[in-house]
Amino acid sequence: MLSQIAFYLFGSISIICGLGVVSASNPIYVVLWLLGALIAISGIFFSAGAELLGALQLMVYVVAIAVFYILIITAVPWRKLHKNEQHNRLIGVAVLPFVAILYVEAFIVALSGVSLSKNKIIETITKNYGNASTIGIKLFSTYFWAFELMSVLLLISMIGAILLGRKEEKTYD
Amino acid sequence: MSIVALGIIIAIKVVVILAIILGIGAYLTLVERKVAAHIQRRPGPMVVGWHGLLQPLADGIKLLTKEDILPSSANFLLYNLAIVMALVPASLVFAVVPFGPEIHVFGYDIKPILTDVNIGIIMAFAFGSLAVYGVALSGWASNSKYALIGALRKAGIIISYEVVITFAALGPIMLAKSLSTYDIVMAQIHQKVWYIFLQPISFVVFVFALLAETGRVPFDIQEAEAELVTGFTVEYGGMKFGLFPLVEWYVEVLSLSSILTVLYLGGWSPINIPFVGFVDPFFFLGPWSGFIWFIIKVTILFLLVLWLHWTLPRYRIDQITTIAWKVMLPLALFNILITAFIAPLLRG
Amino acid sequence: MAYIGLLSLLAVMLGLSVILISLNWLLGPKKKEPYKTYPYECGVPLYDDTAQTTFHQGYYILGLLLLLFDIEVAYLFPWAVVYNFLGVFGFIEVFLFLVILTLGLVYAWKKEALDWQFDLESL
Amino acid sequence: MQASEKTLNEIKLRIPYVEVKKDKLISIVYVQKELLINTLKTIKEDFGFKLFIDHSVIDTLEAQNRFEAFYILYNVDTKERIVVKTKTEHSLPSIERLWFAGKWAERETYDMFGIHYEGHEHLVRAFMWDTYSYFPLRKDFPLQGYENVELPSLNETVFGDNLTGTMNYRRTHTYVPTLKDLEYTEKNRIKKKAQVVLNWGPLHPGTHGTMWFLFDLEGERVVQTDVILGQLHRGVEKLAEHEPYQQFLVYTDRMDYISALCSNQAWTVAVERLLGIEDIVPLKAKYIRTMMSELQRINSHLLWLGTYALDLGALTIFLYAFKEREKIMDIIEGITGARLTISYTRIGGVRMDLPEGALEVIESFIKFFPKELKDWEKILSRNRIWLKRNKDVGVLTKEDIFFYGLTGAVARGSGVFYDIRKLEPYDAYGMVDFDVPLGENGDCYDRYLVRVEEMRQSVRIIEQCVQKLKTMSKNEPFMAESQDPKKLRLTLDGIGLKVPAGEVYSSGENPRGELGFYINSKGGLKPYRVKIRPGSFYNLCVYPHLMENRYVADAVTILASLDPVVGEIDR
Amino acid sequence: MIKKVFEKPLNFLETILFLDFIKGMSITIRHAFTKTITTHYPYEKLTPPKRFRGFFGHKTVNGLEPQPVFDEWVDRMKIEPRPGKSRCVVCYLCKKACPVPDLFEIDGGKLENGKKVVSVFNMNLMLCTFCGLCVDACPVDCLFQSDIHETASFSRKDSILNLEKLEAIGKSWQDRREHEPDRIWIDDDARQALWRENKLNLKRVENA
Repeated sequence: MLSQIAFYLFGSISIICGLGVVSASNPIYVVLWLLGALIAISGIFFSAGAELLGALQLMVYVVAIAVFYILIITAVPWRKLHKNEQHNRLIGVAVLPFVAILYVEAFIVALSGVSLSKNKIIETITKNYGNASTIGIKLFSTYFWAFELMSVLLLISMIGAILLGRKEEKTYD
Repeated sequence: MSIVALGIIIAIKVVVILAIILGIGAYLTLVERKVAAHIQRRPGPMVVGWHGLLQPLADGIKLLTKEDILPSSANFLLYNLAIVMALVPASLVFAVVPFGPEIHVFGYDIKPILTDVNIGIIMAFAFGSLAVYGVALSGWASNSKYALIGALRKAGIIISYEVVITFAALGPIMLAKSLSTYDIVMAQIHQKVWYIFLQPISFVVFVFALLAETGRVPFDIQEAEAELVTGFTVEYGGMKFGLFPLVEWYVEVLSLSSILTVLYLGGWSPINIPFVGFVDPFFFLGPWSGFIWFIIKVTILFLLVLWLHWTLPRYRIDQITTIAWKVMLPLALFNILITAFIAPLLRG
Repeated sequence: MAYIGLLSLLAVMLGLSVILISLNWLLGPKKKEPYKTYPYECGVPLYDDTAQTTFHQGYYILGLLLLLFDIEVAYLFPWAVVYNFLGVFGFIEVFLFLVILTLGLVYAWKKEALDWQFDLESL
Repeated sequence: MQASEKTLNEIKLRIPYVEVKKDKLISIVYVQKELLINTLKTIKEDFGFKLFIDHSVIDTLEAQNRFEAFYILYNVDTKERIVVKTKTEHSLPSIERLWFAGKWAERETYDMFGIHYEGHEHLVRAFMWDTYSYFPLRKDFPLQGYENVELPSLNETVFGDNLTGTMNYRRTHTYVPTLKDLEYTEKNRIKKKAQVVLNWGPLHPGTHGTMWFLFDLEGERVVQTDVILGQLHRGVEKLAEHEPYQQFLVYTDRMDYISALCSNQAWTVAVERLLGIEDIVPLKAKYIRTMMSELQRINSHLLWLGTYALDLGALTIFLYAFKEREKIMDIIEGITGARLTISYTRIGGVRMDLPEGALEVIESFIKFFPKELKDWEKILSRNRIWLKRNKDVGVLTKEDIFFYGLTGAVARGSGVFYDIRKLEPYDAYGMVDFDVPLGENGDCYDRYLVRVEEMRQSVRIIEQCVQKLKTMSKNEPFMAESQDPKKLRLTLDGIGLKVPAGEVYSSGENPRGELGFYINSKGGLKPYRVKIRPGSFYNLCVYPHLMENRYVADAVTILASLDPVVGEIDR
Repeated sequence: MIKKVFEKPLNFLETILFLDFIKGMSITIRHAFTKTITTHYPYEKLTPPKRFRGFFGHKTVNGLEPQPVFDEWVDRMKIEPRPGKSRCVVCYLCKKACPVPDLFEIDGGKLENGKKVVSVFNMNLMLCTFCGLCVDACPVDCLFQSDIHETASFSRKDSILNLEKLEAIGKSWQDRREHEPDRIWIDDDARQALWRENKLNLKRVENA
């Protein structure tokens, strides 16, 4: 029951924050809303018992947003932004009915008896081994090819980031 | 365990952490001022109370009765939100710090840790890095160039040292085979060795990262007084101004020192002779000696930080990031490889 | 259940910070003077009217690299915990993983992406 | 040393259209305004007078060619100094291509006299704000200025002090800049190229005084820099024209207030040379002056070391340095009665003899001080952070030294042997033994090492002075020959003796570079024109050059290693 | 004559063992356990040296005037010396020696016997630079600078010294300090406490 309450709480927070992301006019607010949404999502992970995922979500995404933040401060042409502040705030209001519908649906689902706590497998695993070990063993035995591919992917993205981020490379186009 | 008892236990733990943050955090200002003063051959605060013992109180009252100024062209919401975002995550780190061994009171087994979870150490790092938002936001919201530069510098430090600190911490985690802070200490007690003896490289890297994340000398560039006046706090006044150093210099140093104690210094365990055992001069206190040891270790670390702070000059921002990526990170990676060789040798 | 403590601490700290901020407002004097709220820039007129402008930082690439390394760490945490179960196989696996990523680091180093990025010709 | 007869004759042979003049005090080359640049170029390149010392004009108030401009140059190899003079109505060709330091000197002259410089890239006022419309150093500008702004005193409004007579507080003042004026000045100085223009100063802890820097920032890197001076401008040169020689001594205290004694000494020596009484100043006075000004040099370098370390984050060194500085202050206070604005020297001697116990105290100080210095060096000199912050930051080559007219420890840090105490010994410097420390790379680190070594050499000098003074009896005179010591002081105050007509350029080696006084006397009680050559002013002129493409964090390192004092820059 | 300055670069061992940090830290910790060397200013005060150039005062006529200069000047200016009152002979030399205009306001009043006494002697210390040139100029050792150094006041009026104040300062000086020898400091013990490591080894002097 408690985890169910937590799920709905975090879920609605993340929805509200998500709405904030799309409706906010100031990029700084966008980032803050996004931060709220991601924290709420990690809250969902925690309430579902996926602690490692939750904590990593917190760590990785929070840092990611720090990067976004710096990007915004360093790259957004604030002067132009201040000139056309005619941002349509009504979008946020217009979205509200959809949210209401969504909630109604969610309640119907909840009442019909489908809930997360029924999923006993997750609970047993976490109780016996701990979240991290479970994931670790799975990752490094069953999915090790994916894991190695992941490293290549990371390498590629690293090279990509360096090539894109460096101004010097832009000179010959 | 009944709900009421659980509630009381949690309440007590929360109050203790609150006391650490506010009471000890405030009194550390006095400790810092005294240490700095004596290093510089001054007596430090001497007027309010015996040897200035009431000075933090007087400071607090002074800060609270200052005028609340919002700089023109600052963003009211973000300006105030920044303080909340600096204070809250930094204090949440204490939730995963085990202050001592399991104790037995009134028929209950109580672990002196607020949330004992499997992934405590990751949570500590996550909350620690969340604190950057307070600083970064304060710089942008107060709409002053000095504040902005200071905030961006802090962001730069966090960007560089966040990865270093996690890589450094991987060593002890590999040895302890657990992400839970409580279990890491227990592993050290079982293996009869503090990980500082097995992980000297990662310890040094961690200490540097600690100094960097908390903005202590030689990494105090975000408020480098000579260039940026006080950096991101330049537009803040009164208690708002007081909270930033409290968070950065005291709460964060304390929390990261606690984490460091947990990872490398065996948490609450007494003096260690590697692979032989522990020597406890406070054995007569029973399980309570653990708390004493924890406090002693954190105090020593804090004094070490102060000692460094009042001796060294400071780096430049580009040198800080370069050191992080070109020295610290390769060292930490190297350390992981070495640990991978020695970890199977340990029985735990 | 374990997180109730964390949540209560969160709530307490939120309340505390709000109280501390508003106490200042309640207790302090309120005196209006013309230049009191002027942003601090050494006591002279501002050249730019706002500080919220584009501001080039040299460590943007480092931020991206950090993101990638953080993801890498996210994989290494589970590995560190189960390292002893996996034996030599796990070691080789992660060794490869680390080597590939170290290659990335070396590449970044060679491309001078680890230094601060400043390109004055682009002004 | 003034340029010899031989050099002057060679110049005359080489450039036939000049006129040369030499007397005991000064060697002058007169040239037409149109041929000035060529002459200066020849003198610089062919005769080796590479180091720019000073330039300004004298307002002669004559109907034709009202302004007489002079350029003082120095040849480091042959140790000769030469003055080039020309006359003009209102404009001069700019020498900024020959010496960058000339650019600043020209800005100052434009500011103070309204001389227009043809070919000057950025001719803006040096000290006054850009909308100011007078030229204060012209002789027709009144000493008290034009009173046109009323400033009500807080004291009057709050406490109701209404004083009468000469005690009355004047409410009217000369024109003061408004915010609008300042904003105009600021925008006029620097055309924004990059993202943000940061006001660094005037009220900033890192600028060592009220200097106003404008940094055009691209991120944290400085693209261009400009300095707005004049926050502490008091018109000392104007005051000098209205004060008897002895009384002007008081104002030299307030120029470089950190090394007041050295400035006192430089001024006293300059006037003594003009009077021709340098030789009759008693030996005791000379030794006392030398000893005291070396103490002051240590004092000044300690302040520099402390603030330098403070700027780079090592706060403790600041207090350690101040601990020793306090001891010097105690000594100086005991001997002269003041700690900061000392006014101890007098023309012809010193104000008072040393009191009892002074030599013992100084001896005890210099015995202990080197140990303490060694301790600080252990903290700093080989610290990796200190090295990282200082090495290869703010590099100055030998050519830069000449081009920018740098002197003092900045010149010596780049390996230029330029120390007035050796080149042109005054007081007892010719009689004591000491070394001149020279650096090699000319970066901030070398300047740091040079200054630290200078402190050691000062200790050596003081030691020798103390030994010498110990052999002198209490009854030996400390003022130039006169029955009643007070009388000579008074006569020099202007009641009796008058100073002969003539001109002299005399300089002293201040801790912040060469402090020179060009005195032009037309006879009588007061000088006609005094041009002060402040070491800090010319040392600062290299700052924008050094700050190109450096980080904001280097701003403090470079500035502190140049070690300017605003009192001396602005005068 | 010339001394090249240089420092050895850090060697490998020093780099990895952080010997440079440790050296510095050993010095700071040593300082931390030595005694402090400060004066607790408003609670403890040092005695300024006798030559200290503080607030001005007028010495009073007490039979210790510099002779024969004093008598000469008294005769020349036709002054009536009054015991216990200022020695001033209204010669205006201090005003002449002063680099600041309008700092002094001096006037002599005529007595019934045709002799003069100083009646007005105001010093506007807001303009004063405490350079001591006026003290040098005083021919009869009347104007002097005392050891009063706490000169701040809340009102402009308080920074103007008139004749009464000057005489009061002079009298108190003559009671307290006049007899002291011309010595660098008077309070040797307090100074030694501040200098601590330095041994001053000054000769003891008994106050006369």
